[in-house]
Amino acid sequence: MDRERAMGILEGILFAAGDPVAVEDLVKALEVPKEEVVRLINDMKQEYNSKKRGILISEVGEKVRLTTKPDIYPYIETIFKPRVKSQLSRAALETLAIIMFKQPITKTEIEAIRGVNVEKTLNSLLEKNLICEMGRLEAPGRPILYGTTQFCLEYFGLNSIEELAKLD
Amino acid sequence: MDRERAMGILEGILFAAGDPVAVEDLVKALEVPKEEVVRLINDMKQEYNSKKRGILISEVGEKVRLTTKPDIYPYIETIFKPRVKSQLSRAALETLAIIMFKQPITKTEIEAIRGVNVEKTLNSLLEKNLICEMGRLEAPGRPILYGTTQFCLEYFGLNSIEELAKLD
Amino acid sequence: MALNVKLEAFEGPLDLLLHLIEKNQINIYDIPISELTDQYLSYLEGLEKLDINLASEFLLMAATLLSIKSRMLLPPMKSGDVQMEISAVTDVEDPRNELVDRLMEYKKYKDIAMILKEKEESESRIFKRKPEDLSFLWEDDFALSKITFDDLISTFSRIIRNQKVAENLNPRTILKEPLPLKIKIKQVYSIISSRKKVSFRELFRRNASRLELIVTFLAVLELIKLNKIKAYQNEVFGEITVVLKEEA
Repeated sequence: MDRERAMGILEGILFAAGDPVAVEDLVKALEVPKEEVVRLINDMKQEYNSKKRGILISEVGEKVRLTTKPDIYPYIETIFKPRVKSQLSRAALETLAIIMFKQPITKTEIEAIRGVNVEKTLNSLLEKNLICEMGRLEAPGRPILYGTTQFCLEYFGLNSIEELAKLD
Repeated sequence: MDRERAMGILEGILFAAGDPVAVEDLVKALEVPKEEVVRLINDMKQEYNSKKRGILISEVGEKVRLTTKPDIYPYIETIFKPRVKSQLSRAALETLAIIMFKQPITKTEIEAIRGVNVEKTLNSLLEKNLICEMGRLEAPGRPILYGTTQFCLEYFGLNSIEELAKLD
Repeated sequence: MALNVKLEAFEGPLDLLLHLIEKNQINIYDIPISELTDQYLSYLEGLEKLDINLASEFLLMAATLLSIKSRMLLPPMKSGDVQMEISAVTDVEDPRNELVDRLMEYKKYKDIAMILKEKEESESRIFKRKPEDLSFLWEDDFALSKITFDDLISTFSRIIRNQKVAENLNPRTILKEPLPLKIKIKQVYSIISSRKKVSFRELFRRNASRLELIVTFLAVLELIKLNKIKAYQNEVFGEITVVLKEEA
Protein backbone atom coordinates (compact mmCIF):
# COMPACT_ATOMS: atom_id res chain seq x y z
CA MET A 1 0.00 0.00 0.00
CA ASP A 2 1.00 3.57 -0.75
CA ARG A 3 2.75 4.94 2.36
CA GLU A 4 0.99 8.30 2.30
CA ARG A 5 -2.37 6.61 2.03
CA ALA A 6 -1.42 4.32 4.93
CA MET A 7 -0.62 7.35 7.08
CA GLY A 8 -4.00 8.84 6.24
CA ILE A 9 -5.73 5.63 7.24
CA LEU A 10 -3.80 5.46 10.52
CA GLU A 11 -4.72 9.04 11.31
CA GLY A 12 -8.38 8.40 10.53
CA ILE A 13 -8.52 5.28 12.68
CA LEU A 14 -6.80 6.91 15.65
CA PHE A 15 -9.00 9.97 15.35
CA ALA A 16 -12.24 7.98 15.26
CA ALA A 17 -11.16 5.64 18.05
CA GLY A 18 -10.43 8.35 20.60
CA ASP A 19 -9.02 5.76 22.98
CA PRO A 20 -5.55 4.33 22.37
CA VAL A 21 -5.51 1.60 19.69
CA ALA A 22 -3.36 -1.54 19.92
CA VAL A 23 -0.60 -1.76 17.30
CA GLU A 24 -1.90 -5.26 16.50
CA ASP A 25 -5.25 -3.79 15.50
CA LEU A 26 -3.56 -1.29 13.21
CA VAL A 27 -1.62 -4.15 11.60
CA LYS A 28 -4.91 -5.95 11.02
CA ALA A 29 -6.56 -2.90 9.44
CA LEU A 30 -3.67 -1.98 7.16
CA GLU A 31 -2.61 -5.53 6.34
CA VAL A 32 1.06 -4.63 6.47
CA PRO A 33 3.75 -6.06 8.79
CA LYS A 34 4.07 -4.70 12.30
CA GLU A 35 7.51 -3.21 11.56
CA GLU A 36 5.97 -1.17 8.76
CA VAL A 37 3.23 0.14 11.07
CA VAL A 38 5.90 1.16 13.59
CA ARG A 39 7.87 2.91 10.83
CA LEU A 40 4.75 4.69 9.64
CA ILE A 41 3.99 5.89 13.15
CA ASN A 42 7.51 7.23 13.50
CA ASP A 43 7.19 9.07 10.20
CA MET A 44 3.87 10.48 11.34
CA LYS A 45 5.53 11.76 14.51
CA GLN A 46 7.83 13.80 12.26
CA GLU A 47 4.86 15.18 10.34
CA TYR A 48 3.04 16.12 13.50
CA ASN A 49 6.13 18.02 14.65
CA SER A 50 5.22 20.78 12.23
CA LYS A 51 4.01 24.02 13.73
CA LYS A 52 0.94 23.69 11.53
CA ARG A 53 -0.21 20.72 13.57
CA GLY A 54 -1.98 20.92 16.93
CA ILE A 55 -2.06 17.21 17.63
CA LEU A 56 0.57 14.56 18.20
CA ILE A 57 0.87 10.80 18.11
CA SER A 58 2.25 8.92 21.11
CA GLU A 59 2.52 5.43 22.50
CA VAL A 60 0.97 4.39 25.79
CA GLY A 61 1.22 0.83 27.01
CA GLU A 62 1.81 -0.77 23.58
CA LYS A 63 -1.03 1.26 22.16
CA VAL A 64 -1.03 4.32 19.95
CA ARG A 65 -3.10 7.45 20.43
CA LEU A 66 -3.65 10.97 19.19
CA THR A 67 -3.79 13.85 21.66
CA THR A 68 -3.51 17.60 21.50
CA LYS A 69 -0.04 19.12 21.87
CA PRO A 70 0.61 20.41 25.40
CA ASP A 71 1.31 23.95 24.17
CA ILE A 72 -2.25 24.26 22.81
CA TYR A 73 -3.59 23.86 26.34
CA PRO A 74 -3.98 27.59 27.14
CA TYR A 75 -6.02 28.16 23.96
CA ILE A 76 -8.30 25.23 24.63
CA GLU A 77 -8.80 26.54 28.15
CA THR A 78 -10.06 29.88 26.83
CA ILE A 79 -12.91 28.12 25.04
CA PHE A 80 -13.76 25.25 27.35
CA LYS A 81 -14.21 25.49 31.06
CA PRO A 82 -11.18 24.19 32.88
CA ARG A 83 -11.70 20.61 33.92
CA VAL A 84 -11.69 19.80 37.59
CA LYS A 85 -8.51 17.83 37.86
CA SER A 86 -8.34 15.55 40.85
CA GLN A 87 -4.73 14.67 41.35
CA LEU A 88 -3.49 11.60 43.13
CA SER A 89 -2.20 12.00 46.68
CA ARG A 90 1.44 11.36 47.51
CA ALA A 91 0.39 8.20 49.34
CA ALA A 92 -1.37 6.98 46.21
CA LEU A 93 1.60 7.82 43.96
CA GLU A 94 4.10 6.08 46.26
CA THR A 95 1.91 2.99 46.53
CA LEU A 96 1.46 2.91 42.74
CA ALA A 97 5.21 3.26 42.21
CA ILE A 98 5.80 0.22 44.41
CA ILE A 99 3.09 -1.86 42.74
CA MET A 100 4.39 -0.91 39.28
CA PHE A 101 7.85 -2.30 39.91
CA LYS A 102 7.03 -5.13 42.33
CA GLN A 103 3.86 -6.57 40.83
CA PRO A 104 2.32 -8.93 41.63
CA ILE A 105 2.63 -7.81 45.24
CA THR A 106 0.63 -8.24 48.45
CA LYS A 107 -0.64 -5.52 50.75
CA THR A 108 1.76 -6.63 53.51
CA GLU A 109 4.74 -6.31 51.18
CA ILE A 110 3.70 -2.80 50.17
CA GLU A 111 3.28 -1.86 53.82
CA ALA A 112 6.73 -3.19 54.63
CA ILE A 113 8.23 -0.85 52.04
CA ARG A 114 6.16 2.21 52.85
CA GLY A 115 6.15 1.70 56.59
CA VAL A 116 2.46 2.59 56.85
CA ASN A 117 -0.94 0.99 56.47
CA VAL A 118 -2.07 1.11 52.81
CA GLU A 119 -5.58 -0.34 53.11
CA LYS A 120 -7.43 2.87 52.23
CA THR A 121 -4.97 3.82 49.52
CA LEU A 122 -5.37 0.43 47.83
CA ASN A 123 -9.14 0.73 47.85
CA SER A 124 -9.01 4.15 46.29
CA LEU A 125 -6.56 2.95 43.60
CA LEU A 126 -8.83 -0.01 42.86
CA GLU A 127 -11.81 2.31 42.55
CA LYS A 128 -9.91 4.50 40.11
CA ASN A 129 -9.08 1.39 38.06
CA LEU A 130 -5.37 2.15 38.37
CA ILE A 131 -4.65 -1.23 39.99
CA CYS A 132 -6.38 -4.60 39.94
CA GLU A 133 -6.29 -7.89 41.78
CA MET A 134 -4.07 -10.43 40.08
CA GLY A 135 -5.03 -13.56 42.00
CA ARG A 136 -3.78 -14.75 45.37
CA LEU A 137 -0.43 -15.68 46.81
CA GLU A 138 -0.04 -19.41 47.58
CA ALA A 139 0.82 -18.75 51.23
CA PRO A 140 -0.93 -18.78 54.62
CA GLY A 141 -3.96 -16.53 54.47
CA ARG A 142 -3.81 -16.56 50.66
CA PRO A 143 -3.30 -12.78 50.46
CA ILE A 144 -4.49 -10.89 47.38
CA LEU A 145 -1.87 -9.94 44.81
CA TYR A 146 -2.08 -6.51 43.18
CA GLY A 147 -0.87 -5.23 39.84
CA THR A 148 -1.29 -2.10 37.72
CA THR A 149 -3.86 -1.85 34.92
CA GLN A 150 -3.53 -0.83 31.27
CA PHE A 151 -5.47 2.30 32.22
CA CYS A 152 -2.73 3.13 34.73
CA LEU A 153 -0.18 3.42 31.91
CA GLU A 154 -2.61 5.53 29.92
CA TYR A 155 -3.31 7.72 32.95
CA PHE A 156 0.35 8.70 33.19
CA GLY A 157 0.91 8.63 29.42
CA LEU A 158 3.55 5.91 29.84
CA ASN A 159 4.48 3.47 27.12
CA SER A 160 5.92 1.02 29.62
CA ILE A 161 6.97 0.85 33.24
CA GLU A 162 10.57 0.34 32.17
CA GLU A 163 10.44 3.85 30.76
CA LEU A 164 10.23 5.13 34.35
CA ALA A 165 13.29 3.17 35.43
CA LYS A 166 15.29 4.73 32.59
CA LEU A 167 14.34 8.19 33.81
CA ASP A 168 16.01 7.44 37.11
CA MET B 1 0.18 35.59 15.07
CA ASP B 2 2.18 33.28 12.84
CA ARG B 3 -0.26 31.63 10.40
CA GLU B 4 1.18 28.15 10.75
CA ARG B 5 1.02 28.37 14.52
CA ALA B 6 -2.59 29.58 14.24
CA MET B 7 -3.47 26.51 12.15
CA GLY B 8 -1.90 24.27 14.76
CA ILE B 9 -3.95 25.91 17.50
CA LEU B 10 -7.15 25.58 15.47
CA GLU B 11 -6.46 21.91 14.87
CA GLY B 12 -5.80 21.34 18.56
CA ILE B 13 -8.97 23.11 19.63
CA LEU B 14 -11.18 21.30 17.11
CA PHE B 15 -9.61 17.97 18.03
CA ALA B 16 -10.20 18.45 21.75
CA ALA B 17 -13.74 19.72 21.25
CA GLY B 18 -15.11 16.70 19.44
CA ASP B 19 -18.32 18.57 18.77
CA PRO B 20 -18.53 21.44 16.28
CA VAL B 21 -17.01 24.70 17.58
CA ALA B 22 -18.54 28.12 16.84
CA VAL B 23 -16.37 30.33 14.64
CA GLU B 24 -16.90 33.07 17.25
CA ASP B 25 -15.19 30.89 19.87
CA LEU B 26 -12.24 30.34 17.55
CA VAL B 27 -11.98 34.10 17.01
CA LYS B 28 -11.93 34.55 20.79
CA ALA B 29 -9.25 31.92 21.31
CA LEU B 30 -6.93 33.10 18.52
CA GLU B 31 -7.61 36.80 18.99
CA VAL B 32 -7.60 37.43 15.24
CA PRO B 33 -10.43 38.85 13.07
CA LYS B 34 -13.17 36.50 11.93
CA GLU B 35 -12.14 36.85 8.27
CA GLU B 36 -8.69 35.59 9.15
CA VAL B 37 -10.15 32.55 10.96
CA VAL B 38 -12.25 31.76 7.88
CA ARG B 39 -9.16 32.11 5.65
CA LEU B 40 -7.18 29.83 7.97
CA ILE B 41 -9.91 27.19 7.88
CA ASN B 42 -9.95 27.29 4.09
CA ASP B 43 -6.20 26.86 3.98
CA MET B 44 -6.48 23.95 6.42
CA LYS B 45 -9.02 22.32 4.12
CA GLN B 46 -6.33 22.29 1.43
CA GLU B 47 -3.88 20.70 3.83
CA TYR B 48 -6.34 18.03 4.89
CA ASN B 49 -6.90 17.18 1.22
CA SER B 50 -3.54 15.44 1.23
CA LYS B 51 -3.58 11.66 1.01
CA LYS B 52 -1.47 11.64 4.16
CA ARG B 53 -4.42 12.91 6.17
CA GLY B 54 -7.29 10.79 7.45
CA ILE B 55 -9.41 13.62 8.80
CA LEU B 56 -11.11 16.61 7.27
CA ILE B 57 -12.45 19.94 8.40
CA SER B 58 -16.02 20.92 7.61
CA GLU B 59 -18.55 23.59 8.44
CA VAL B 60 -21.98 23.01 9.91
CA GLY B 61 -23.82 26.30 10.03
CA GLU B 62 -21.57 28.79 11.81
CA LYS B 63 -19.60 25.99 13.38
CA VAL B 64 -16.50 24.09 12.39
CA ARG B 65 -15.52 20.52 13.15
CA LEU B 66 -13.07 17.75 12.38
CA THR B 67 -14.31 14.36 11.20
CA THR B 68 -12.87 11.16 9.83
CA LYS B 69 -12.70 11.02 6.03
CA PRO B 70 -15.47 8.70 4.84
CA ASP B 71 -13.08 6.49 2.86
CA ILE B 72 -11.37 5.48 6.11
CA TYR B 73 -14.48 3.82 7.52
CA PRO B 74 -13.95 0.42 5.90
CA TYR B 75 -10.61 0.19 7.75
CA ILE B 76 -12.19 1.28 11.02
CA GLU B 77 -14.82 -1.37 10.54
CA THR B 78 -12.25 -4.16 10.29
CA ILE B 79 -10.88 -3.17 13.68
CA PHE B 80 -13.95 -2.37 15.70
CA LYS B 81 -16.80 -4.26 14.15
CA PRO B 82 -16.26 -7.84 15.38
CA ARG B 83 -16.59 -6.73 18.99
CA VAL B 84 -20.29 -6.09 18.76
CA LYS B 85 -21.27 -8.61 16.15
CA SER B 86 -23.00 -11.08 18.39
CA GLN B 87 -24.90 -8.62 20.47
CA LEU B 88 -27.19 -5.68 20.00
CA SER B 89 -25.28 -2.68 18.77
CA ARG B 90 -25.12 0.13 21.28
CA ALA B 91 -27.41 2.25 19.15
CA ALA B 92 -30.02 -0.49 18.95
CA LEU B 93 -29.75 -1.31 22.65
CA GLU B 94 -30.15 2.32 23.69
CA THR B 95 -33.06 2.88 21.34
CA LEU B 96 -34.79 -0.29 22.50
CA ALA B 97 -34.27 0.65 26.15
CA ILE B 98 -35.80 4.08 25.57
CA ILE B 99 -38.81 2.62 23.78
CA MET B 100 -39.23 -0.04 26.45
CA PHE B 101 -39.44 2.43 29.30
CA LYS B 102 -40.97 5.44 27.59
CA GLN B 103 -43.53 3.83 25.32
CA PRO B 104 -45.51 4.96 23.47
CA ILE B 105 -42.91 7.32 22.07
CA THR B 106 -42.27 9.06 18.74
CA LYS B 107 -39.12 8.98 16.63
CA THR B 108 -38.52 12.68 17.33
CA GLU B 109 -38.67 12.09 21.06
CA ILE B 110 -36.22 9.20 20.85
CA GLU B 111 -33.91 11.37 18.77
CA ALA B 112 -34.15 14.16 21.34
CA ILE B 113 -32.95 11.73 23.99
CA ARG B 114 -30.23 9.99 22.00
CA GLY B 115 -29.08 13.06 20.10
CA VAL B 116 -28.70 11.13 16.83
CA ASN B 117 -30.88 10.08 13.93
CA VAL B 118 -32.54 6.77 14.77
CA GLU B 119 -34.26 6.07 11.46
CA LYS B 120 -32.10 3.06 10.56
CA THR B 121 -32.12 1.71 14.08
CA LEU B 122 -35.92 1.86 14.27
CA ASN B 123 -36.27 0.01 10.97
CA SER B 124 -33.90 -2.61 12.16
CA LEU B 125 -35.78 -3.06 15.47
CA LEU B 126 -39.08 -3.24 13.55
CA GLU B 127 -37.64 -5.91 11.29
CA LYS B 128 -36.54 -7.95 14.28
CA ASN B 129 -40.08 -7.69 15.62
CA LEU B 130 -38.84 -6.11 18.84
CA ILE B 131 -40.90 -2.95 18.43
CA CYS B 132 -44.10 -2.07 16.60
CA GLU B 133 -46.18 0.93 15.67
CA MET B 134 -48.78 1.72 18.31
CA GLY B 135 -50.84 4.38 16.60
CA ARG B 136 -50.20 8.04 16.08
CA LEU B 137 -49.75 11.08 18.23
CA GLU B 138 -52.47 13.74 17.93
CA ALA B 139 -50.01 16.48 17.09
CA PRO B 140 -48.78 18.32 13.99
CA GLY B 141 -47.52 15.77 11.51
CA ARG B 142 -49.30 12.99 13.40
CA PRO B 143 -46.06 11.15 14.15
CA ILE B 144 -46.01 7.39 14.61
CA LEU B 145 -45.83 6.10 18.18
CA TYR B 146 -43.59 3.14 18.90
CA GLY B 147 -43.80 0.50 21.57
CA THR B 148 -42.33 -2.90 22.30
CA THR B 149 -43.91 -6.06 20.92
CA GLN B 150 -45.26 -8.91 22.99
CA PHE B 151 -42.36 -10.95 21.64
CA CYS B 152 -39.91 -8.42 23.03
CA LEU B 153 -41.58 -8.38 26.45
CA GLU B 154 -41.56 -12.14 26.62
CA TYR B 155 -37.99 -12.31 25.50
CA PHE B 156 -36.96 -10.23 28.48
CA GLY B 157 -39.16 -12.24 30.80
CA LEU B 158 -42.03 -9.79 31.16
CA ASN B 159 -45.68 -10.65 30.80
CA SER B 160 -47.04 -7.22 30.04
CA ILE B 161 -46.18 -3.56 29.83
CA GLU B 162 -47.94 -3.10 33.19
CA GLU B 163 -45.14 -5.11 34.75
CA LEU B 164 -42.70 -2.47 33.53
CA ALA B 165 -44.58 0.25 35.33
CA LYS B 166 -44.16 -1.65 38.59
CA LEU B 167 -40.40 -1.63 38.12
CA ASP B 168 -40.29 2.15 38.05
CA MET C 1 -1.45 22.96 65.40
CA ALA C 2 1.40 24.16 63.22
CA LEU C 3 3.38 21.13 64.34
CA ASN C 4 0.55 18.81 63.39
CA VAL C 5 0.41 20.15 59.87
CA LYS C 6 4.15 19.75 59.60
CA LEU C 7 4.01 16.13 60.70
CA GLU C 8 1.14 15.29 58.43
CA ALA C 9 3.30 16.35 55.54
CA PHE C 10 5.23 13.11 56.08
CA GLU C 11 3.97 9.95 54.46
CA GLY C 12 5.22 7.79 57.31
CA PRO C 13 8.16 7.13 59.61
CA LEU C 14 10.54 6.38 56.73
CA ASP C 15 9.60 9.62 55.05
CA LEU C 16 10.26 11.52 58.29
CA LEU C 17 13.64 9.81 58.73
CA LEU C 18 14.65 10.67 55.16
CA HIS C 19 13.70 14.25 55.85
CA LEU C 20 15.86 14.37 59.00
CA ILE C 21 18.78 12.76 57.16
CA GLU C 22 18.53 15.27 54.36
CA LYS C 23 18.08 18.23 56.68
CA ASN C 24 21.16 17.30 58.73
CA GLN C 25 23.17 16.32 55.66
CA ILE C 26 23.77 12.88 57.12
CA ASN C 27 25.63 10.23 55.13
CA ILE C 28 23.00 7.56 54.85
CA TYR C 29 25.65 4.79 54.95
CA ASP C 30 27.00 6.04 58.28
CA ILE C 31 24.05 7.27 60.26
CA PRO C 32 24.82 8.74 63.70
CA ILE C 33 22.03 6.68 65.19
CA SER C 34 21.74 8.30 68.63
CA GLU C 35 21.56 11.79 67.14
CA LEU C 36 18.94 10.71 64.63
CA THR C 37 16.96 8.86 67.30
CA ASP C 38 16.89 11.95 69.52
CA GLN C 39 15.66 14.12 66.68
CA TYR C 40 13.08 11.56 65.67
CA LEU C 41 11.75 11.26 69.22
CA SER C 42 11.44 14.99 69.58
CA TYR C 43 9.26 14.98 66.48
CA LEU C 44 7.22 12.14 67.94
CA GLU C 45 6.26 14.24 70.94
CA GLY C 46 4.10 16.27 68.64
CA LEU C 47 2.44 13.16 67.29
CA GLU C 48 0.22 12.51 70.27
CA LYS C 49 -2.42 14.76 68.83
CA LEU C 50 -2.52 12.77 65.60
CA ASP C 51 -4.71 9.78 64.91
CA ILE C 52 -3.61 6.60 66.63
CA ASN C 53 -3.11 4.53 63.51
CA LEU C 54 -0.49 6.89 62.19
CA ALA C 55 1.12 7.32 65.56
CA SER C 56 1.55 3.58 66.07
CA GLU C 57 3.59 3.32 62.91
CA PHE C 58 5.80 6.17 64.04
CA LEU C 59 6.12 4.57 67.47
CA LEU C 60 7.17 1.26 65.96
CA MET C 61 9.98 3.05 64.15
CA ALA C 62 10.99 4.76 67.39
CA ALA C 63 11.31 1.34 68.99
CA THR C 64 13.37 0.12 66.05
CA LEU C 65 15.70 3.10 66.30
CA LEU C 66 16.16 2.58 70.06
CA SER C 67 16.88 -1.07 69.48
CA ILE C 68 19.55 -0.29 66.88
CA LYS C 69 21.01 2.32 69.20
CA SER C 70 21.26 -0.16 72.09
CA ARG C 71 22.81 -2.84 69.87
CA MET C 72 25.43 -0.35 68.72
CA LEU C 73 26.30 0.36 72.33
CA LEU C 74 27.03 -3.30 73.00
CA PRO C 75 30.64 -4.57 72.82
CA PRO C 76 32.81 -4.90 70.85
CA MET C 77 32.88 -1.15 71.22
CA LYS C 78 35.46 0.31 68.88
CA SER C 79 35.61 3.40 66.76
CA GLY C 80 33.15 3.57 63.93
CA ASP C 81 35.75 2.80 61.25
CA VAL C 82 37.03 -0.30 62.98
CA GLN C 83 33.48 -1.45 63.59
CA MET C 84 32.85 -1.28 59.85
CA GLU C 85 36.01 -3.23 59.11
CA ILE C 86 35.10 -5.93 61.58
CA SER C 87 31.63 -6.31 60.20
CA ALA C 88 33.07 -6.65 56.71
CA VAL C 89 35.64 -9.23 57.73
CA THR C 90 33.85 -11.25 60.38
CA ASP C 91 30.42 -10.99 58.84
CA VAL C 92 29.05 -9.30 61.93
CA GLU C 93 26.11 -7.24 60.65
CA ASP C 94 26.04 -3.53 61.33
CA PRO C 95 22.75 -3.07 63.25
CA ARG C 96 22.00 -0.11 61.00
CA ASN C 97 22.14 -2.07 57.75
CA GLU C 98 18.58 -3.21 57.71
CA LEU C 99 17.32 0.33 58.33
CA VAL C 100 19.59 1.72 55.62
CA ASP C 101 18.25 -0.86 53.14
CA ARG C 102 14.70 0.04 54.00
CA LEU C 103 15.40 3.75 53.68
CA MET C 104 17.11 3.29 50.31
CA GLU C 105 14.31 1.17 48.96
CA TYR C 106 11.66 3.59 50.19
CA LYS C 107 13.60 6.51 48.73
CA LYS C 108 13.66 4.79 45.33
CA TYR C 109 9.86 4.60 45.21
CA LYS C 110 9.47 8.07 46.64
CA ASP C 111 11.54 9.36 43.72
CA ILE C 112 9.50 7.38 41.20
CA ALA C 113 6.36 8.83 42.79
CA MET C 114 7.75 12.29 42.04
CA ILE C 115 8.25 11.35 38.39
CA LEU C 116 4.70 9.98 38.28
CA LYS C 117 3.47 13.27 39.67
CA GLU C 118 5.18 15.15 36.84
CA LYS C 119 3.74 12.71 34.31
CA GLU C 120 0.27 13.18 35.77
CA GLU C 121 0.74 16.92 35.55
CA SER C 122 1.80 16.93 31.89
CA GLU C 123 -0.91 14.42 31.02
CA SER C 124 -3.51 16.80 32.43
CA ARG C 125 -2.39 19.42 29.90
CA ILE C 126 -3.20 17.35 26.86
CA PHE C 127 -6.64 16.49 25.56
CA LYS C 128 -7.93 13.23 24.20
CA ARG C 129 -10.90 12.89 21.94
CA LYS C 130 -14.22 11.34 22.75
CA PRO C 131 -14.50 8.14 20.70
CA GLU C 132 -16.60 8.71 17.59
CA ASP C 133 -20.00 7.01 17.53
CA LEU C 134 -19.30 4.36 14.94
CA SER C 135 -22.41 2.31 15.56
CA PHE C 136 -23.84 3.34 12.19
CA LEU C 137 -21.22 1.09 10.61
CA TRP C 138 -22.89 -2.04 11.88
CA GLU C 139 -26.32 -0.85 12.88
CA ASP C 140 -28.11 -3.59 10.95
CA ASP C 141 -25.95 -6.25 12.34
CA PHE C 142 -27.16 -7.44 15.68
CA ALA C 143 -28.70 -10.34 17.48
CA LEU C 144 -30.55 -10.50 20.76
CA SER C 145 -28.50 -13.33 22.13
CA LYS C 146 -26.41 -11.61 24.77
CA ILE C 147 -28.79 -8.96 25.99
CA THR C 148 -30.63 -9.27 29.29
CA PHE C 149 -33.38 -7.20 30.81
CA ASP C 150 -30.84 -5.78 33.25
CA ASP C 151 -28.85 -4.47 30.28
CA LEU C 152 -31.93 -2.59 29.16
CA ILE C 153 -32.54 -1.15 32.62
CA SER C 154 -28.95 -0.03 33.08
CA THR C 155 -28.77 1.38 29.56
CA PHE C 156 -31.95 3.31 30.10
CA SER C 157 -30.95 4.74 33.46
CA ARG C 158 -27.59 5.79 32.03
CA ILE C 159 -29.28 7.60 29.13
CA ILE C 160 -31.77 9.32 31.40
CA ARG C 161 -29.05 10.42 33.77
CA ASN C 162 -27.22 12.01 30.85
CA GLN C 163 -30.28 13.51 29.26
CA LYS C 164 -32.78 15.59 31.14
CA VAL C 165 -34.64 16.21 27.90
CA ALA C 166 -36.47 12.96 28.35
CA GLU C 167 -38.23 14.28 31.39
CA ASN C 168 -39.65 17.16 29.41
CA LEU C 169 -41.82 15.06 27.14
CA ASN C 170 -45.16 16.78 26.84
CA PRO C 171 -48.39 15.07 27.76
CA ARG C 172 -50.29 14.20 24.63
CA THR C 173 -53.33 12.54 23.16
CA ILE C 174 -52.91 9.16 21.58
CA LEU C 175 -55.11 7.80 18.81
CA LYS C 176 -55.84 4.12 18.91
CA GLU C 177 -56.60 3.75 15.21
CA PRO C 178 -53.61 4.58 13.05
CA LEU C 179 -55.68 6.92 10.86
CA PRO C 180 -59.39 6.38 10.56
CA LEU C 181 -60.63 6.51 6.96
CA LYS C 182 -63.75 8.39 8.09
CA ILE C 183 -61.68 11.30 9.38
CA LYS C 184 -59.52 11.36 6.27
CA ILE C 185 -62.58 11.49 4.01
CA LYS C 186 -63.85 14.51 5.91
CA GLN C 187 -60.43 16.18 5.69
CA VAL C 188 -60.10 15.61 1.95
CA TYR C 189 -63.67 16.69 1.30
CA SER C 190 -63.27 19.89 3.27
CA ILE C 191 -60.11 20.79 1.35
CA ILE C 192 -61.77 20.19 -2.00
CA SER C 193 -65.02 21.94 -1.12
CA SER C 194 -63.21 25.03 0.11
CA ARG C 195 -60.94 25.29 -2.94
CA LYS C 196 -63.26 23.79 -5.57
CA LYS C 197 -60.30 22.58 -7.63
CA VAL C 198 -57.19 20.90 -6.23
CA SER C 199 -54.36 18.98 -7.81
CA PHE C 200 -54.32 15.37 -6.64
CA ARG C 201 -50.74 15.76 -5.47
CA GLU C 202 -51.67 18.57 -3.07
CA LEU C 203 -53.92 16.28 -1.07
CA PHE C 204 -50.87 14.43 0.22
CA ARG C 205 -48.89 15.94 3.02
CA ARG C 206 -45.19 16.18 2.64
CA ASN C 207 -43.49 13.53 4.84
CA ALA C 208 -46.71 11.54 4.92
CA SER C 209 -46.22 7.92 5.92
CA ARG C 210 -47.02 5.13 3.52
CA LEU C 211 -50.15 4.29 5.49
CA GLU C 212 -51.31 7.89 5.34
CA LEU C 213 -50.78 7.92 1.55
CA ILE C 214 -52.94 4.83 1.21
CA VAL C 215 -55.68 6.16 3.45
CA THR C 216 -55.73 9.46 1.54
CA PHE C 217 -55.96 7.61 -1.74
CA LEU C 218 -58.82 5.50 -0.38
CA ALA C 219 -60.56 8.66 0.79
CA VAL C 220 -60.38 10.13 -2.73
CA LEU C 221 -61.73 6.89 -4.25
CA GLU C 222 -64.52 6.83 -1.70
CA LEU C 223 -65.52 10.44 -2.46
CA ILE C 224 -65.56 9.68 -6.20
CA LYS C 225 -67.74 6.65 -5.55
CA LEU C 226 -70.06 8.79 -3.43
CA ASN C 227 -70.25 11.15 -6.40
CA LYS C 228 -68.98 14.05 -4.29
CA ILE C 229 -65.91 14.76 -6.40
CA LYS C 230 -64.59 14.18 -9.89
CA ALA C 231 -61.05 13.47 -10.96
CA TYR C 232 -59.54 13.92 -14.40
CA GLN C 233 -56.21 13.72 -16.11
CA ASN C 234 -55.33 15.57 -19.34
CA GLU C 235 -52.49 13.32 -20.43
CA VAL C 236 -50.95 9.99 -19.49
CA PHE C 237 -48.78 10.43 -16.35
CA GLY C 238 -49.96 14.06 -16.28
CA GLU C 239 -51.23 15.96 -13.28
CA ILE C 240 -54.51 14.63 -11.90
CA THR C 241 -56.97 17.33 -10.96
CA VAL C 242 -59.73 16.81 -8.43
CA VAL C 243 -62.79 19.05 -8.56
CA LEU C 244 -65.86 19.37 -6.41
CA LYS C 245 -68.90 17.94 -8.07
CA GLU C 246 -71.62 20.61 -7.80
CA GLU C 247 -74.77 19.30 -6.25
CA ALA C 248 -77.23 18.76 -9.04
